[in-house]
Amino acid sequence: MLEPWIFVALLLGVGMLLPGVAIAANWLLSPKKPNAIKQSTYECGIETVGETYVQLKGAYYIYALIFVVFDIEAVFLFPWAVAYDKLQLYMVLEAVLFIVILAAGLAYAWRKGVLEWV
Amino acid sequence: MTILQIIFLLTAFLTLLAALRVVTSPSMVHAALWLILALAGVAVVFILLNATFLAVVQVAVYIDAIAIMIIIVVMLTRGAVRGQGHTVSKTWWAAALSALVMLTGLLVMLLQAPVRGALPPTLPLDQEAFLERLGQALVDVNQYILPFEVASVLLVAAMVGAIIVAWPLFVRRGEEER
Amino acid sequence: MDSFWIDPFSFIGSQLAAWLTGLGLAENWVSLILQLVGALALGTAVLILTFLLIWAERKIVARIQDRLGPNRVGPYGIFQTVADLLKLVTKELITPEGADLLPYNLAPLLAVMSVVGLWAVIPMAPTLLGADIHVGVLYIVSVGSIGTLGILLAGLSSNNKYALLGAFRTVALMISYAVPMALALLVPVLLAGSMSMQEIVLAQKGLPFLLLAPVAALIFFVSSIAEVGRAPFDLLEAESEIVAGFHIEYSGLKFGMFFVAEFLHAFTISALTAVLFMGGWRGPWAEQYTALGFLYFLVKTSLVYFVVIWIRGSFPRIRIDQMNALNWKLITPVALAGLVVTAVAEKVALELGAPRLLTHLAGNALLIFAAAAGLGAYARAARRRSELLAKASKAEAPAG
Amino acid sequence: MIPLSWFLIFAALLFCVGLYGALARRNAIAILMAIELMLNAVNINLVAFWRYLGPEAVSGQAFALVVFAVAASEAAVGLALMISIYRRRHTVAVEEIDMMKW
Repeated sequence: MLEPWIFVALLLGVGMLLPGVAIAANWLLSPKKPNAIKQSTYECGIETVGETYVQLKGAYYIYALIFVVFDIEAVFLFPWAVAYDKLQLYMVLEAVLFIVILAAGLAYAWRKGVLEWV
Repeated sequence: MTILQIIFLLTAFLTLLAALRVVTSPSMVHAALWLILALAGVAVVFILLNATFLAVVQVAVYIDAIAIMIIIVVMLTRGAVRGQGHTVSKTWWAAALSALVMLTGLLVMLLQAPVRGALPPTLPLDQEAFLERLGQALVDVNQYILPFEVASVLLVAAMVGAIIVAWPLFVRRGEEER
Repeated sequence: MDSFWIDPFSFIGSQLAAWLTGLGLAENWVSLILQLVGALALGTAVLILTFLLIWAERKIVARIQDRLGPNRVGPYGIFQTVADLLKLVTKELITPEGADLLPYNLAPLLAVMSVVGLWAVIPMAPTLLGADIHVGVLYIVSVGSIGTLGILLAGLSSNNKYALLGAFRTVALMISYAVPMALALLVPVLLAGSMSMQEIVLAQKGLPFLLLAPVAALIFFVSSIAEVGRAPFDLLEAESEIVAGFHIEYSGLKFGMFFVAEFLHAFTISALTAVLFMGGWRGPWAEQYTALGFLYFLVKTSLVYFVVIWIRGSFPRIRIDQMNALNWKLITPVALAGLVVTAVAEKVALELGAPRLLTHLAGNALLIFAAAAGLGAYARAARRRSELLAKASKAEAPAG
Repeated sequence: MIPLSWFLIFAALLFCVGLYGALARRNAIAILMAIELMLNAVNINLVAFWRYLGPEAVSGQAFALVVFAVAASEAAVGLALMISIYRRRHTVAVEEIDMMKW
């Protein structure tokens, strides 16, 4: 039952391990001469001013929000799509209604001007 | 002790450790990163429970979507509580006490439950067929059609509400800056 | 037992299993070791493949731009990437001051892991498939997005403004384009009635989904190119705007790992397009001769990969607001409508007995027509607005 | 084979850790994170009962799916409120959000 998942876990582990080994080899082979200038923040030679965590614009939150909503929508629709062959017509139309309600949400965001990149 | 039990104990230990770091870490960014580890641990627990669909959903919804949204908001409100020294409120001991009382109550209840030592029955269906049934149940008028449609209304309501709450302020602020 | 030439993969597997059992190991240990060997082989193979991909891409882009491309190291410069790797390996690993060490070092590993992890569910031949999990498509959606997390970690932990800004731009665009991607992935699931990748390939007997749902295939292809961040969607590393984006503070192989992840991801989305919409290993006699199926898979994937490179060589980089508008105002609504069209068309074809291919094609044609009409109206409105603005500013100009 | 009680104890522990965080943290976003932990603990319980008591019924997984939707909506609206409060008052510490306190 869980056998394929063992392979998935192993492959994910290998996916971490191989780059880890490569970086370790790099660490062994490379020179290690740190100094203050080298390690300072890189901004094309200009002195860094102020703190790193600059104020970001709030629009990023809106994109994350819409993504979350549509992600959940997709998650709800995947079992429906798997069962598609066994569904009657009205069941398909219910899912269409589900999609239309979410599309209305997207249309609202569009009308509101949220989707403009400012 | 079987290999499954060892995997479960390891996962549970790591998840609880990460969860403790979530509620104690002074840095919000670190707390969010520990939250991701805890959520991944819960996904592994779902796999151990043979709920593989929910495990993948856990990663898709929580780690890819909600955690990223939380990190973005942490960055938007950065430094809000910094410099005041305390990550917990003055009455943290009361919180710890109520959590302990809750835990004791839950454990006492668990020990009296008749099913506590139950072992998993063999799965009656293969997972593919089960998923098909879940999909049918979600749109069947006699089963879960109401939660299914209400979920979409809820999501749209949350989206519209969040935009109304958060959006006008960005616009007004932009005008002020200009 | 199959002979080597018909099914090399099962042959090697069963030989190895027989040898391990001969050593006196218990059965579940044998299967565990086999899986470990398989995972190591697959992971190593795709990472080594990256060398070839980087060389191929440089060579093809050079030809498009009327250059020669790498031609010094080895025949046709094929070992150029190896030379580059050797150079990177001897570079100092610089950790910027104020960096958050754990996430800083974890980020490149996560980026590679999310791409290598995708290969667990890609069926490369009838018998060559890492793990036939029944939620394969959703697994692709979720694991593919972990790369976003790697980028976010890199940006947050580098202690650099440009890295932070680059990471947030990237994440905003990547999560935006993940929406139409997930919606387009629902279409093959719906047509095949299964989320298992192998089932989807099997369901494309005679009729690849590319013909049944061309719009969904196009949307999946475009949005995954954007997800990878290839040109023309490579704003995340727009040198002219944000220096280099999220990996500005990385050096040596830590930087190299982001590079590897990007190139491998481009090839992986080609493989996914080939599997989900072009029938994967399907072709004449593929079922009898597994090796032939693997060859079909490679040919189809390379074809799609060539198109990816071709697009990169041909299109200029688009602006970030255009990229954003393209997603939310065109691709996502069309993806939603495409899902509805496919769902209804399939049911109509099943219930009324209408010819399947024709119904789907008619639905898709209608969709394309509606999208084009909407696009035209949008363009006309935009032009009218800009003309009004120009008139207004001209009216003001003489006074000043 | 793992007995049911292990999962239940694990879920109880996770829930109580989340409860402590939700009650004790000052930062409202940290409280939201703690609530996510609690919702996860609930989901573990739902799925564990599904697996051990009725694996042929879909209700456990269907409920868990609805919990996902609710968790996402809760996080979305909660975080929007945090952003709004931060813009107005430059704080997300819960004790300082006391305009409505009499």
